[in-house]
Amino acid sequence: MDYKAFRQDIRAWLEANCPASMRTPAKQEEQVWGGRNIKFPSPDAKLWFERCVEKGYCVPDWPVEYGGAGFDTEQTRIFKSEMRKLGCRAPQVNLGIWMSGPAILEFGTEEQKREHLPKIARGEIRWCQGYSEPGAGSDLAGLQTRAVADGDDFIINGSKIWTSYADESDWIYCLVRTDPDAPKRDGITFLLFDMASAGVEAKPIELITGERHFCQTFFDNVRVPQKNALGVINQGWTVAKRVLEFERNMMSDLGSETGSNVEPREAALHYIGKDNNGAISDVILRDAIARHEIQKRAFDVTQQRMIDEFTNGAGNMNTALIFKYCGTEEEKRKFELLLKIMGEQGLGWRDHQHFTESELNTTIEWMGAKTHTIAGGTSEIQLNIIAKRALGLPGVLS
Amino acid sequence: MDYKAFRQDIRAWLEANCPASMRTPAKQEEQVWGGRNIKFPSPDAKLWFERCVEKGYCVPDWPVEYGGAGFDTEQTRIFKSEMRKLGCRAPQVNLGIWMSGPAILEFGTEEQKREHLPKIARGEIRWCQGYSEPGAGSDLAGLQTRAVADGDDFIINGSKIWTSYADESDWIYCLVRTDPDAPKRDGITFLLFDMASAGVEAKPIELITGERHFCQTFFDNVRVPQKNALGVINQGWTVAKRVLEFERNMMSDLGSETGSNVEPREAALHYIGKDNNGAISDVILRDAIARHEIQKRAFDVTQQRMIDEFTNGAGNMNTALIFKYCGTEEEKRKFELLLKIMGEQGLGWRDHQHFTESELNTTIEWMGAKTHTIAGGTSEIQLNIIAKRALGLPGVLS
Amino acid sequence: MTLAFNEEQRTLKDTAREFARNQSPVESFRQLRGGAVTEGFSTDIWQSMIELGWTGMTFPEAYGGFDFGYMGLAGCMEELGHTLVASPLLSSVVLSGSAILFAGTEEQKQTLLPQIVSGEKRIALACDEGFHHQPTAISATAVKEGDTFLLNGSKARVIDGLSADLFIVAVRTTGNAGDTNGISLLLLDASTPGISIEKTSLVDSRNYARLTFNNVCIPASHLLGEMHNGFAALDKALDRGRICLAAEMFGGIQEIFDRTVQYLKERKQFGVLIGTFQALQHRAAHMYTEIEMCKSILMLALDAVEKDSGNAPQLISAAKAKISETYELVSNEATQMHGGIGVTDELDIGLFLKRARMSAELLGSARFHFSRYATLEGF
Amino acid sequence: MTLAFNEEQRTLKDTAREFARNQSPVESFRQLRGGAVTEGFSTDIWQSMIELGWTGMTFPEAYGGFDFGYMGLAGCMEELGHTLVASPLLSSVVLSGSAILFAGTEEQKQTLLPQIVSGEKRIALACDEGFHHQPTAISATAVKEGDTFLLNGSKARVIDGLSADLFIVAVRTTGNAGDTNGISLLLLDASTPGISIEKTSLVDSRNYARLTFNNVCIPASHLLGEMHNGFAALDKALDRGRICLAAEMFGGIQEIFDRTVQYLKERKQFGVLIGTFQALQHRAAHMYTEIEMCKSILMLALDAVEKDSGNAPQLISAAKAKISETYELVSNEATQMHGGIGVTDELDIGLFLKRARMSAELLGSARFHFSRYATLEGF
Repeated sequence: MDYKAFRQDIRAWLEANCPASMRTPAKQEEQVWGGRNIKFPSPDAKLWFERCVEKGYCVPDWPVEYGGAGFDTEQTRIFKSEMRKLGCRAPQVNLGIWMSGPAILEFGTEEQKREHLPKIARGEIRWCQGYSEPGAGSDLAGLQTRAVADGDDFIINGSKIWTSYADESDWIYCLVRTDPDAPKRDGITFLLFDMASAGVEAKPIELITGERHFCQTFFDNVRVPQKNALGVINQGWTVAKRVLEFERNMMSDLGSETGSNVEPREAALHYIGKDNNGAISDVILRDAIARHEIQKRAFDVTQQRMIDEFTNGAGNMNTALIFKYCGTEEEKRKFELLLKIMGEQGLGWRDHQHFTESELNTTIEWMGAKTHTIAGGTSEIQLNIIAKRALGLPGVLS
Repeated sequence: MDYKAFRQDIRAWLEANCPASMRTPAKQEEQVWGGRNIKFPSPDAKLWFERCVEKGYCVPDWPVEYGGAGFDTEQTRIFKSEMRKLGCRAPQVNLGIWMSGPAILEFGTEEQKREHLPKIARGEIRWCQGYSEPGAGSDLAGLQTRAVADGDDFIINGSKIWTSYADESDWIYCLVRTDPDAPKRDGITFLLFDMASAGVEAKPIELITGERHFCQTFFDNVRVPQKNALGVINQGWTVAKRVLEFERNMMSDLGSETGSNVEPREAALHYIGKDNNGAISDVILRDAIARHEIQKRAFDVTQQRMIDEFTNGAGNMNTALIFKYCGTEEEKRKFELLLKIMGEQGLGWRDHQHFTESELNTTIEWMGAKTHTIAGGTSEIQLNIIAKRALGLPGVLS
Repeated sequence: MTLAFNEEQRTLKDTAREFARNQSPVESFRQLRGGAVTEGFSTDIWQSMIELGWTGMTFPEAYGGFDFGYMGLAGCMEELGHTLVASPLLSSVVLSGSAILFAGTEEQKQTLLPQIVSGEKRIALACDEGFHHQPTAISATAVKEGDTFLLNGSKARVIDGLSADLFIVAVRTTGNAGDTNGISLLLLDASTPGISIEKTSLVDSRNYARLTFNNVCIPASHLLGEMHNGFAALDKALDRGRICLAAEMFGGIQEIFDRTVQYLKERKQFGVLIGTFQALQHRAAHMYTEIEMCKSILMLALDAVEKDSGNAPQLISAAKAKISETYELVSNEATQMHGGIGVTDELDIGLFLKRARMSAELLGSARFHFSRYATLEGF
Repeated sequence: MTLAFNEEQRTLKDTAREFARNQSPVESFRQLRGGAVTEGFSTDIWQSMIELGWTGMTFPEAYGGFDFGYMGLAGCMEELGHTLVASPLLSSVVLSGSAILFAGTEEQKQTLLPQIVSGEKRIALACDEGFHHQPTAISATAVKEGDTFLLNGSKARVIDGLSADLFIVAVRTTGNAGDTNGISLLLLDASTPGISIEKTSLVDSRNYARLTFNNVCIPASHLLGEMHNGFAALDKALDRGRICLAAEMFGGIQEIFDRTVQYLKERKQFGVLIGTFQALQHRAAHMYTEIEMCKSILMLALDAVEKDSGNAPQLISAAKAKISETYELVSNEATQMHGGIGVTDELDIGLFLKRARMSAELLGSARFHFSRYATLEGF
């Protein structure tokens, strides 16, 4: 494989096919979520999506027969790096791309792959995740949603919480308890089913940020074929853990590159000002910004360092355990710092007259950062895991 | 009782009897430790000690028949406040005054009181404390030193650690296990005995500060009369806990007024310098100093606030639980701050040519502060206690 | 020195506690959000406060007050902080009332203070202009021409400015932004031509306005205090506001801390109460110690205010700084320890989190007050 | 960019690990304390290092070196940090050698660098004068008169200054303390009349000297680099010292962290291993994450040094600042978690605690480097 030529081809294709307006950062409302009700914020977005679907570029590393581009690891890396260089937007966002698709690729039957993967690749089905339950929090394995066998089907009763966009999704991958007598991790099944099934209801929950994309989802005698289980019945915990790894990687990415384009140093130059030497005039904030930037630089290269260590034969998987914790905790500190820098302008609320879009987003993201150290495994759970796996400290904590 | 007149009398007596040289802060080596080998750093120290002994002022709140001055609580407060106002040194320091004496007053038989208290009051016997054991640390009740009954005596075998000045002390109050089969807190006896007994040996331990006043003390078939038990045999834990309270109060005092006379703000003006407005020229350190001073001011008035709250009928004993933790943790932060302010001058070691006495002391006390969050109940134990008693959080932590 | 509320003050505080719990629980604050009520506070609740006499506590009897002192009022503010009660106590009584008390002529005091006490007039103090509280950084100018001041410039974050009858405006009559000299205080009727009053929506959903002055004419007799020398009275009034705001914040801190400790005792994870997790116990215990420190420094500052001690300003800065930092700590920890449910709008924790940041910025952040403390202490 | 040691560097690092563990364990450092050995390091160990070729790693072959780069040497320094090995690698090879390499004439390099490599000469860099590292704050003056410089002033904290054969002295030849311009570097034989060399005893028990110059005459040919323009080379040499020192510190951090984790797995309290206490687990896990961050920023800075990138200075400051703060955290936590035994001289923790503070101050504290980072980044 001539990767150099490959890179040139990709670059040429992107330059030829990605419309100029798709090379700017996408605001939240400009993202193209796949699904039965797919909507496009602009004709360019539709064009870009269709061109990518045709080439399999929504899921470049998936096999061609399932709608992907069939790229190997290095090709995928090159593709993503060229996308980044040109600032190309993701043609489609979908939990199917990040979570259920990769899980089906790894654990699915041939039939399941053929049924689900092309629909994700083509943006026809939007997925959501049914993991957490009210009152269970981080104790995922303690889930209570029951699936009782009835002929070839399961009958599902119970409720899930924190299902993002459940009210706009088409299918769900959902953890259900199929053996209530087994030890709690041994009676769980990983089930896929249509949100249009009778008995499913999704109610949005309002967050402190004002956002309403998380739902509580209720299941009232929902009938699902048993063959919709992904992996072995009662052994869904194995699949669930793998999907959690996908999620943690995604969350730590979130931590490192937040949606806000406001960086503390630029904010300080604007909201605080400079002294005669061109330095930020509040030395305390300047120091805190330096500290933040150094931590972020260290964080940003850690993944690269891990890869280099493996390449050079001295790798250690333990390093991977820190990303979620470090990324999301530093994100929280960054936004607290931004608020201090911006003063009143960091505390606006839905007031488009007196605050810029970016200012209002900073306020929202300051609060949003609080959710990132909770969702996908709290920071406390992360520390438990690090203590156990990286340090080998004793204890029965999960 | 006319407390106003009392205050005037005390003031007059102190002015007439406390030599001028005894009204300056005492360096460590200038303290007068009572005991069989009592030594005086100066004739004034001896004079001041003798005058106080005559009036019972080494232990002003003890009854006159046991060598005290018989003062009530208010009189004692006034006496101490007048001592402080004039800057009078303590005439005698002795663990007997702070620890074993008060314990004997509370739990002792009349015979024990008559035997021990006057000797403490007159500085004839110096006491040390045998609590911790090697390998036991904060788990005090897990002690292994055995005392086996033999006729009217106990035969003691085992070893104690962190016995301050055991090598210079005359008597020890010591926790021994008298019932190895009982639950661990129910088989402990609080025993008093002479360090000159056959089979006792004290070996100094060198600390990171270079100090050698802590010892490990070994007991090899030491014979002690059973009547030397303070309180009930096998119920010594009750006495021990009370003495720990005396100790914690002493430690939090240590936290609030450290021996070093260097305050961060003065240090900064000297080692860092001022800007044109007279402000400390390093804004980061200035901010840290303000933070420290505010915490210290808050800490310093907390005891007074507690008393005022009780006086006004809204008191809460829980506040008392925080002193050891807050005092010693803030002391650690203060010395880390001082080191940053002083640069090289805060890092000298026994070099009297290039460093002042005060600089060398700062270095020693920086390290000493590390011991204060460990000795007398670690900060972790303090937090456990606060969580349990002040917050009522569940758990089986001691 | 006394660092505890006396019996009278405690009785008052108990009344405030009952009032907050029964008349104005957090649910009432929720109803004010969304901006249906222009004032950002309930006029009924305000009327009740007036009837309870809280508007007169800090004023001498000669001006219709009850001479009860700032410590008593701070005790009430603390209780109101527990349920996020919004009212013009801070803006009209504490900030504006104190400014009039410290700077006003006998006639101004005779006229205005009884109107504040009776609620006939609500007055707002307009001081800040930039992104951050910085009371010497005043650029709005008032030029005296004959019997009139001509006012130009703008003001930000005017607390309860949206429904005020009258403003006290800090203006520059000489010197440059940053100078303490050259600042004067003017009384300005809200209906005077040339004023633009715009609502700003901030995270804590209270009443804030930005003012713009375009050749506003003010009679020279509306000068409050001395020409050019208004800063001392302004800063002293701000200080009264700072300590009362700190007391309110302290109430909020205790409320979310208590709720969090309660949650730790109720919530189960992995089959056990999360309050048994030692890591959470230690963090909670540490917060407890910080809260005790806040209480001590708050009472120390209030004692100094009661006595009008020379070191009251630095103790007020100490309290505002310490309490602002602790509110940040405790509101973050409360959010984290409540987990997913803590970040929903349904729970109240988020409301306190928002108020924590806003009140930390108002009248000076921790950063501002650490620096001010050091300056006042001479280092 | 490569953020891991390559195979050659790892082989070297493994050798250094074996060497430190076997030839110079912490016990060897203990024997040096007390000052029986004037040099503050073992000459035998130093001789072994020379034989291993470590003194030549950073120099081109033309000057007797092995052209192995700073990353390789930093890997060794990290391993030496694990057992507190004292040696003149930092002072003579890294600081002085780099200064000569960056500033020297061809003749100076030909003469001096091989002498450093062979250990024939030990050279010390004399830069700091005040309580804190501040390389522009140079007041010691050298006045050129004919063929001679006349040197007056003093220097502090000269690393290994007590037994150096030669000094590189940063002097002011024009301008004022604080200016980067006007600094020149001079080579000064330790035996020159008018120099007073005094040992200073610091907490880490290593070799430090204060120098005083009283009309010291130096031949004009001993100028190292350009007159008045010595700062760039000086700062670049200091940077090489900073990153190598940071690598040594990183070794110390890992050593006490590993020992602490081991202790948590062995020590029982209340009948259970203290490593089961969640509060300690979380603190240990947090430290682990900080140590990983240290490693990343250290490797990033070393990569920039290898490539002589334009942003190497700020990355070096980033690494020195982050590692200094983390060493403070980890040494404090190691002490606290070891409990009573941790504060006895018998355990090694205290030795690392002392070295942590001293090495944090040397060549710039975290405070200094945060500020320098910001300046270099242009904010």
